[in-house]
Amino acid sequence: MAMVLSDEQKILRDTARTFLQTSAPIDQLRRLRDEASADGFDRKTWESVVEMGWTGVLVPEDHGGVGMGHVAAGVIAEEMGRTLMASPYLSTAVMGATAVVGYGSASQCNKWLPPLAAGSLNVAVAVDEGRSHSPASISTTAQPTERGFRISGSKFFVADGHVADLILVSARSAGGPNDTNGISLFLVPSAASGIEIQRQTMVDSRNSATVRLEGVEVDAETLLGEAGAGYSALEHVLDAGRACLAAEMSGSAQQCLAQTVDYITTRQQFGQPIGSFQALQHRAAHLFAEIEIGRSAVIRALQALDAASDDRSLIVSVAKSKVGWVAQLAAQEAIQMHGGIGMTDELNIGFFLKRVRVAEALYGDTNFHADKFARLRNY
Amino acid sequence: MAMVLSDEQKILRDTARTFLQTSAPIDQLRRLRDEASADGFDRKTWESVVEMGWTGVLVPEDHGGVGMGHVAAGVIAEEMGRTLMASPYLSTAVMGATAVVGYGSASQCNKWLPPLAAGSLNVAVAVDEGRSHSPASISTTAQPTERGFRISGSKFFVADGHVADLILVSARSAGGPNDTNGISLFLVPSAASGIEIQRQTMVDSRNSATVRLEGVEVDAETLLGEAGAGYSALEHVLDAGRACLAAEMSGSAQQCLAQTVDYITTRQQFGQPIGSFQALQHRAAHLFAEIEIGRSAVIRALQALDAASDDRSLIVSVAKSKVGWVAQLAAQEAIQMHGGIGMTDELNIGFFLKRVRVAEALYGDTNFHADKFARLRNY
Amino acid sequence: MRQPLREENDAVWGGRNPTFKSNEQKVWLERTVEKGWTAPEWPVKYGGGGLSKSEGKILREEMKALSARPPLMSFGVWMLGPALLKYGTEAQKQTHLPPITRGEIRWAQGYSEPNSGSDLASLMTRCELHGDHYLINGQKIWTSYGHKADWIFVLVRTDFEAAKHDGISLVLVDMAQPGVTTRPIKLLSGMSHFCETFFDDARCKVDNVVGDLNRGWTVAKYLLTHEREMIGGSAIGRAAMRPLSEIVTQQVGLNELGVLSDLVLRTDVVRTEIDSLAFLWTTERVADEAKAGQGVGAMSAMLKYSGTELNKRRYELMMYSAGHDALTLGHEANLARDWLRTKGNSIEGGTSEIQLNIIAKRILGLPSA
Amino acid sequence: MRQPLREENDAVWGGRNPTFKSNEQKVWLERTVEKGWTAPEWPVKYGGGGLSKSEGKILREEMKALSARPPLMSFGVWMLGPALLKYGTEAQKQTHLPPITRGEIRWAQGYSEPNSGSDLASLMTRCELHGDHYLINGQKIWTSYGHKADWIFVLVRTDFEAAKHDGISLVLVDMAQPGVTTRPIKLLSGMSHFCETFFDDARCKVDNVVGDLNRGWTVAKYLLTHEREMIGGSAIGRAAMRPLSEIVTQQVGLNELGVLSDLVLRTDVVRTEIDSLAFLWTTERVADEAKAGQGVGAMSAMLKYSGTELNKRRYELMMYSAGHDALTLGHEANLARDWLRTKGNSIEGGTSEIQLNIIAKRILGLPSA
Repeated sequence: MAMVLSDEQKILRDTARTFLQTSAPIDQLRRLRDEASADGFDRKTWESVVEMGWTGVLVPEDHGGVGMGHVAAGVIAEEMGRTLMASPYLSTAVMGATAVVGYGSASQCNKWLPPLAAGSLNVAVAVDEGRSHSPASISTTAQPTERGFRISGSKFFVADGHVADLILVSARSAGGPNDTNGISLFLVPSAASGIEIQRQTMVDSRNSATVRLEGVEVDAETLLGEAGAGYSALEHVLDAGRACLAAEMSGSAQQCLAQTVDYITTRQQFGQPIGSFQALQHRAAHLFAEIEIGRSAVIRALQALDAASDDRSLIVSVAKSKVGWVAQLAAQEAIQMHGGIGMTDELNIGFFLKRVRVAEALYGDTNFHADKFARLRNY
Repeated sequence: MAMVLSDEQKILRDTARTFLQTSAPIDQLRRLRDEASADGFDRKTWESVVEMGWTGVLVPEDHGGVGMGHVAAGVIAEEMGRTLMASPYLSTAVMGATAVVGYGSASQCNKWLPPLAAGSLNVAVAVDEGRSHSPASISTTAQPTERGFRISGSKFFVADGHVADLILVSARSAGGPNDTNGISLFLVPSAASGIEIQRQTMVDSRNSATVRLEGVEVDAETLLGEAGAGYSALEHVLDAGRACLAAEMSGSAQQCLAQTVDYITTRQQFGQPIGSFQALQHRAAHLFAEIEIGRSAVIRALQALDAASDDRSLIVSVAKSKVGWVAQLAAQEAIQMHGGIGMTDELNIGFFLKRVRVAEALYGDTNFHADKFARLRNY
Repeated sequence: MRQPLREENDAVWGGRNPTFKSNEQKVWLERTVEKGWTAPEWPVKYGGGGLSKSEGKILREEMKALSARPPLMSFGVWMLGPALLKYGTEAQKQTHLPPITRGEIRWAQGYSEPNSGSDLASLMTRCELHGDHYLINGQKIWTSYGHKADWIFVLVRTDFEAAKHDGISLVLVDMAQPGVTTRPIKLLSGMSHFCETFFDDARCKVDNVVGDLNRGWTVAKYLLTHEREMIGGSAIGRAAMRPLSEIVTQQVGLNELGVLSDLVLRTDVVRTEIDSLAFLWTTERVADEAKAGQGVGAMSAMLKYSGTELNKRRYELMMYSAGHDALTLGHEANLARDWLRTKGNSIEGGTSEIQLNIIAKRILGLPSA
Repeated sequence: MRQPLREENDAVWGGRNPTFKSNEQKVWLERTVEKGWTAPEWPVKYGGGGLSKSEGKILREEMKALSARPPLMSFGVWMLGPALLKYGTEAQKQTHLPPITRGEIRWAQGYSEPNSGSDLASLMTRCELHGDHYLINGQKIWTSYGHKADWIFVLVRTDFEAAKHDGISLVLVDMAQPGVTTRPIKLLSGMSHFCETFFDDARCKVDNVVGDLNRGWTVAKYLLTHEREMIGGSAIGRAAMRPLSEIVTQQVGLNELGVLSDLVLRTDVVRTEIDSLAFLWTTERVADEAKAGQGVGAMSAMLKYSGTELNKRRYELMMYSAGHDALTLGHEANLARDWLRTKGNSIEGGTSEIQLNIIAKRILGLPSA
């Protein structure tokens, strides 16, 4: 597949860029932070996003979506990364949709996809239980009951968990602590009895939540896919999230470089623009090269998701690891090249540094994916 | 201990520098290479080295040496690194002397140290048997016999083995393939029956040899220290070698930087010296900082050897790992900053790149020592 | 007081309105002031301890061995004092040094301006004679703890016709006057100890010029060397802290073979530990060489550069090892806040780029463009 | 011919005195020449295959799928041809292109001079009219395979009064004349395919100037883009080679947990593999964008920079994994020789520094000093 955007995708990109820079510039995130917004995102902007169909980007048309695929979903994420728009897009439109579309029964699809595409259903993915990402290391249990399952356990770092209507929960119905077998996935309404959701504001001013499930009784209909065989579905959902996070970070990295180039072109020291100093030029040029290399990994990963490629996991790990590293370099270089002003909260770059750090950690940091890559290649 | 040279050590350094730059400049190594010298070093220069007492630098005065210690031994090695003088100094005066002085019986000291200090006895250390350094992974065996031991096995990458009169051989008298227990050390005359020594010219134009021992019968007097308990002595000998290799590489790195600074100060492009371009300035300055940091590790390691510090191994691993890395950076940056001429054999920098590569690999490369450091710190 | 400082907030800074978190802090300061040990190597007549460099080193080592806290944090001791001792008049020394050693006057540094960051000498704050005193007008930025300081040493322009470096003077200004106002700057860590400081017809007596008028650049550079050494000194403190591997191992754990479970992180940790140890030894070596009268003057630039870059690496790895926990706002260890703060290390006190310029030009002798 | 090339020595370069290592090589060349596939996208009338860009890409992919060797290595095809097609006269195209496609004339590149390396436009080789022809005097350096070439395209100065970039022309010179001599330069790998080339009243007909007289700099830059693409292309070849981890795993082995025994090396290998894959995809993306008429022209500088730096890393890690073996001269795999050779990758064809300059100025638009 050619690694260029289709005409349709290019239109989407241009629309998204214009919309986000106008309606959700980075000052929106600053305002949400300073006002300690209860939602953590702007409902009005989100309504416009829904109207444009972005929540249905991965939902087939016969379920009310636009079914444009992962490359398109990544295009949106990349543009969101440029202005750091806060929203439940990743959890809902990318991961939630991938889960239901890919593994939902006909009745689950009918039940969940139309409201998801219509923006009336927010989804959150509850997977991690420890200090760092490790999707097979779970001790949340799902015990069979007469009408379905009883789920108990605690999930941390659940992005957008506090605004979710539906929570995708991974739980162990069999096997030991690190077994990939024995993991089941459930679509649990957040209003279910026994669920306690505690919001946590993150360093990037976005939200995540601790989700505690104490003997939550769910019926059999909540089970996504087959009992005990949910791990590969979970990996698929995570890979969709990882690829779009990489796309988002790629957008952030590009924005950091662009702002830095602007700044060093105008900032004068020693009687000339500091961007004329060769040391800064070479570092900016190196960063450009790294960003371009990262961009290729992102588009390849999104294409691998669309093509359901056998190499999907390996390619996604390349993208998440590489771009996670590149985006941090971009934010750090941006701060350093801005000098004194780079240290301040007033400059927007700090928001990028913080968001990139969280996005990099989410669903596996750059080391996690490097290690995963090596294991996939048997070393 | 203050990390500065004593007056005596400073005089030694100045003497060594003058002598080596006059009598053993890097062109000597080039000549030895181009003439495919049988010895691989210049006998005449070596005689002067002996006269100056350098072979006795670690040998106590009552055995004919000057007993100046490891810091002094390192000062000599560092200066040798500046001109890449080829000689059996490291094997004989540093490692051979450390072995006999530290672990030899009275009769072994009386027998071997005076000729060693007098330059009439060359020693080589035969330890490695595989692709990379791993002193406990040996399968050379030492079986007890009536009059002593019978040694069989093959040793590779034995520096200066082809000109050695006496070979320090590590052999297993008990234990499994990776046990540190059960290793014994022997001082085996290279003329002993059953020894086959095959010279190998290395990429740095220095020498190493393959030493094969087939049922070599040695008497009990050849055993250094206690049977089966030689590993810690071996590590001590290796650490002395590693610290002096780090000193040598530090000298090479400093020389690479100095030559590069000279070159970029004079070479004109775009109407100005290329050393005025900030990108090169910053890289040269960064290299300077790294070299200085490496120098501190070297002197600390040499002092730890003199002080028989408990932390010796850890400190030596810091020095070997750090300087191994820094010296490679120095050689690579030197080539790159020299541009076209940097690619040629005509420029001396190529000799540094090659020697540093071999010195870095000898007795554990930078990864080996990083790993060893981590294990010493229990992670 | 035999516990390392945990936060800057815990430290004693003195001043006209000093704050002590405990009575022990107050007593500890009083006792050290009596012995002159807040400035051990200054002459006794100016409130110092009168110790030689060697004696001073022994004192520092003993203090360190006891894990004793520094009794007083002071830009007066670290930066202004050395400059006054070298360039000040006898009257200036007698007036300003003793209050510094007693922690009675807290000093701030007025160097950078919004348009004069790395290019410090392009500063434009005006200082003009007006009868028997000077009037100062302009703005300084990155004034550390400017809102808490009593006096400020300020680089000002006193000759507007002269070449860039030749019309600069260093003047001492009392901040307790209506012409001086400060405004804290919020950093990306959310904290703020840096200020903007505004001078609006601020007054300064003519005998408060340090060194010759219009020759302040020399004094300024000397003072900057001490600033770099101070930052280098805190780098030593950091390097001597708990080994990184201990922190990481506790967070991440070991695998079945007894090595860190995150194998990729392990490589970065070991390389950083090796670099940190070798850097720590370098700070010691440079100090020993300085004591022995050897070494290169501009080495403080190398220590500032390498020390701050290393500290950033250390915090990056601590963030990796803490994982999600550290990313939550209000996480008790405040690791994220400290991590964000490190991003300024390589900017404040002269950027890494400026340090590299100094090494390239003053140590390596590379030509100017 | 369905085996990858193992060494440059195995390749077919053509020329007046061609060498073939086997009859298969000769037949393979003849067959591809018949189809015009030595230059698939050139017009049929000049000996090319007349394929469109898309068809050319399909052909390359099919060849790759078959593991087919390139029938002909040729600076004529890669560099001079594109420049002639764009800037040459009809007569020049008819004269020079067909022999290139048939592998009958081997071309060399005469660009750099001893004092004009990165600052190429400062070149001083003189080209002066002498009756109906030019006389060329001067010296070129880094002429790849200059000692084996038949003709050379040379950058010369034809106007000594004009500004630096305005007096340069590109001329085509037959090397089979007494005025042209070459001398190989020994590289630090011990090999030598670079030459010095000397012009001593070498003759060149007036119709062998490519493009307008004194406007050669434009042609030269166009040609350099193709050189960078060629180097980028070989980077693709390398990236598509055997995965680094396979080589390293074979040498170093796995531990009890099934991961590479050298844990520190493992981190470097995995990072290099990740970068290599992402870089490989970047070469594909840039090609796809170019085909789609998108993308940035100067991207070849980015590919040249990143590709060569990556190749150096790859060989460093191969050296680590081979350990002592590779350090022995005459080691059969010749790894050390190839490793040493890579040190030139980031110098030849425009240094990494020059590529970074190009990116900074032409892509990022950063200002000149």
